[in-house]
Amino acid sequence: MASLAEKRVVDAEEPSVDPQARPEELRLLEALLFASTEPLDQAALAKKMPDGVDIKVALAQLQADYASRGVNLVRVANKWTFRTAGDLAWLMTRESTETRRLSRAAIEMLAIIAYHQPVTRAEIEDIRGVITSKGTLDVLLETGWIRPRGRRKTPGRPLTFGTTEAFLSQFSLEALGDLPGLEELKGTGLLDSRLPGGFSVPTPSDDPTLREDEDPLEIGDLELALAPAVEPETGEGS
Amino acid sequence: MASLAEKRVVDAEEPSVDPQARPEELRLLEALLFASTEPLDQAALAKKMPDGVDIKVALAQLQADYASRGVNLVRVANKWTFRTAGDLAWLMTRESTETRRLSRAAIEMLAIIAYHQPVTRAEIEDIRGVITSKGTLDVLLETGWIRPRGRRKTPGRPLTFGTTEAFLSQFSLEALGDLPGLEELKGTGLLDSRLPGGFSVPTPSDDPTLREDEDPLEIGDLELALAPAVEPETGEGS
Amino acid sequence: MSAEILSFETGRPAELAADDEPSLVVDVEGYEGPLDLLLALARQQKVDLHKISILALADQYLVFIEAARKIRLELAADYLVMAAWLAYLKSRLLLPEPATPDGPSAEEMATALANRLRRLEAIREAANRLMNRPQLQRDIFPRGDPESIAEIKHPKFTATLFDLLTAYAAQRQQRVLATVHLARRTVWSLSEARASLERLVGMAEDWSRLDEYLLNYVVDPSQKATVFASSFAAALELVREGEVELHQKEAFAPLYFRKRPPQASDAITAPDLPVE
Repeated sequence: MASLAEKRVVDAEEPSVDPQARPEELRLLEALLFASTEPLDQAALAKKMPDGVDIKVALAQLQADYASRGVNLVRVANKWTFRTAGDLAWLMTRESTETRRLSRAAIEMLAIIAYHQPVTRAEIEDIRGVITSKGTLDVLLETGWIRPRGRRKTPGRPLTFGTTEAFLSQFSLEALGDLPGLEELKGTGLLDSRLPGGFSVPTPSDDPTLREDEDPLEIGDLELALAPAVEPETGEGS
Repeated sequence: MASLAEKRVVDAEEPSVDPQARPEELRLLEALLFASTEPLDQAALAKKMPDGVDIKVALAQLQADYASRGVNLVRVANKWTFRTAGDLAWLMTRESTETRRLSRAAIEMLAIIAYHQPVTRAEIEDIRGVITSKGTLDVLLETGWIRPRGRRKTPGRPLTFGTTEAFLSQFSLEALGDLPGLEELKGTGLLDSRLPGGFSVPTPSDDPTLREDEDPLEIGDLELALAPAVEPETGEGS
Repeated sequence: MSAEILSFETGRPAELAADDEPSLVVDVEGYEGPLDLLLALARQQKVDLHKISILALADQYLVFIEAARKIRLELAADYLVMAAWLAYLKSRLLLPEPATPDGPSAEEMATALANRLRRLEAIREAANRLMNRPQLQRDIFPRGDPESIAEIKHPKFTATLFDLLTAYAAQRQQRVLATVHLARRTVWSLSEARASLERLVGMAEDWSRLDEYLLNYVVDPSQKATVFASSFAAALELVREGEVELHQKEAFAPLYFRKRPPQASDAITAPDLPVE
């Protein structure tokens, strides 16, 4: 292994080399096209070839050589270059996970969806007393912890949101009913015990059965709402 | 990965394809290695392969496939990459790239660091019998081929130097053991400790694990020693 | 061994001293220190470094240094140190070894020097071979136009149940506490007060207490202030218009009022005060 390049030279000198070896110009073309920082045109390649080489024939042969390989010789704007085979484009991705903390707004919204589901965006805003940005909702959808579950039978037919199974597993809840209720929240000190009498915390339920005031989602609703969270592996499919 | 299997089936069904077609994993390896800016290690490649592929066998076959071509599959620093064939150097004169010309002193120093690492500046000077100018060390650090790796546990705690992966890549070395003439040098005992000057390191090693007589670098050491900007061209082969 | 060295040594210094060896005399600058110079001189012995005569080498070096000094070349100190050391080594090599040697023997010193030279030569050879290897971007090239690898980042969100509950409780609570039902402030306007007073004045022929009247009138104690203020202001207005008379015994004492009698102008001086 001392020297790969030396090895190569030695190999070439050995008599064992196939007399039917590929024409040298194919090696030259290969090397030139591989190392070039940009596609090369025929004239530029021809200049580097030994005399008497039919560059067209050589390029055609090289193209055929690589046709079935993972790398193809392609012609772009009349210039030649090696490119990853089209069907392998999916390989040219690198995946990484980055840990992201949810913003406070997103956590608040998530909490309201969890307790008040099925709930529309307008209802969430009403509870929070703040307009929610579209971005916050998108981030929440990206987490996979919430999902649009239907449409409210009111003017405008707004989407209703609920939590998913991923939500339960993220927060280690066996069921949504395990979310603490009013008395428990008071007991842990999270809620002030002197809250006015009318104050209540709903008993949350993520029962997927639509409520009476809900219509089912329509085709396209899911796509719309879940657009950002497409997994690449499933995306490259074919 | 489902798509891969599908592809293969489709390919196999096409009448034009040689029934003795190359295994798909060779196409994948080709594509990955052609596209990458950096040499890739076996683990990184294996991650992208379908299950059940013997990556070693596949790489060996790919290397054989390309051995006689103008582009070879080589292993540097234990990673795989395509490089133009060594015997085509004459063809590859590239006007834009000006080869770095190292001074004689810098070349000697580089060799001493390579063969004697980890080694301190004083030890280098002992071998060369002359004080090295700071400039020479700076030039070498700028190449990105050497790096300070620790501090010798001796009075004054001098920095110890070793070579980098970029060094292996630059000289097409799979590992430090492939340094030319290393065996002979070891045979002469000239790398041995019995020599005046007190070399305690019979075999060079770029293993980043510190030796017993080395302390780790401190915060600031690297900055200090590596302050000069590393030129991308001399680096990893970008 | 020393005999061999001596025999080998003969003739070499003279040869070196000759002026027709320009490379030796002038080119001190070309050497990278005394060891480099010694190695160059050693090569002139045209023998393997294993068989080099250190004695001859010492002579060569000393001759070189002498020659350099004759033409007044500035020599770095380490060249002179080496010269001194070699002169010492030479004398040690020529003299018989003392019976009880302290420190290394002359032979050992010579061997050590030879080894240093061998080591320098070996590393130079290695450097040569290293630099002659096919080098990246000089002889062999990586892909010139690597294809970009698309980075797909999968976000992994973090949030705890505690975060969730805290957020929920905090915002529900905050909403409740923040919802201040701003009850419409019931203010008794001046005109309201005046209208009421005017109606009242018709009834009160005799002195009446304003605050008594107010207390009767006001149901909600929180309205007391506004009713009081507005009525007082309205009463003053009615006094100014001559409709009503006001009387107060002292500061903060109860205020009395009555409808102004027809000939009230003379009564002002001696009003018949109401009985407490």
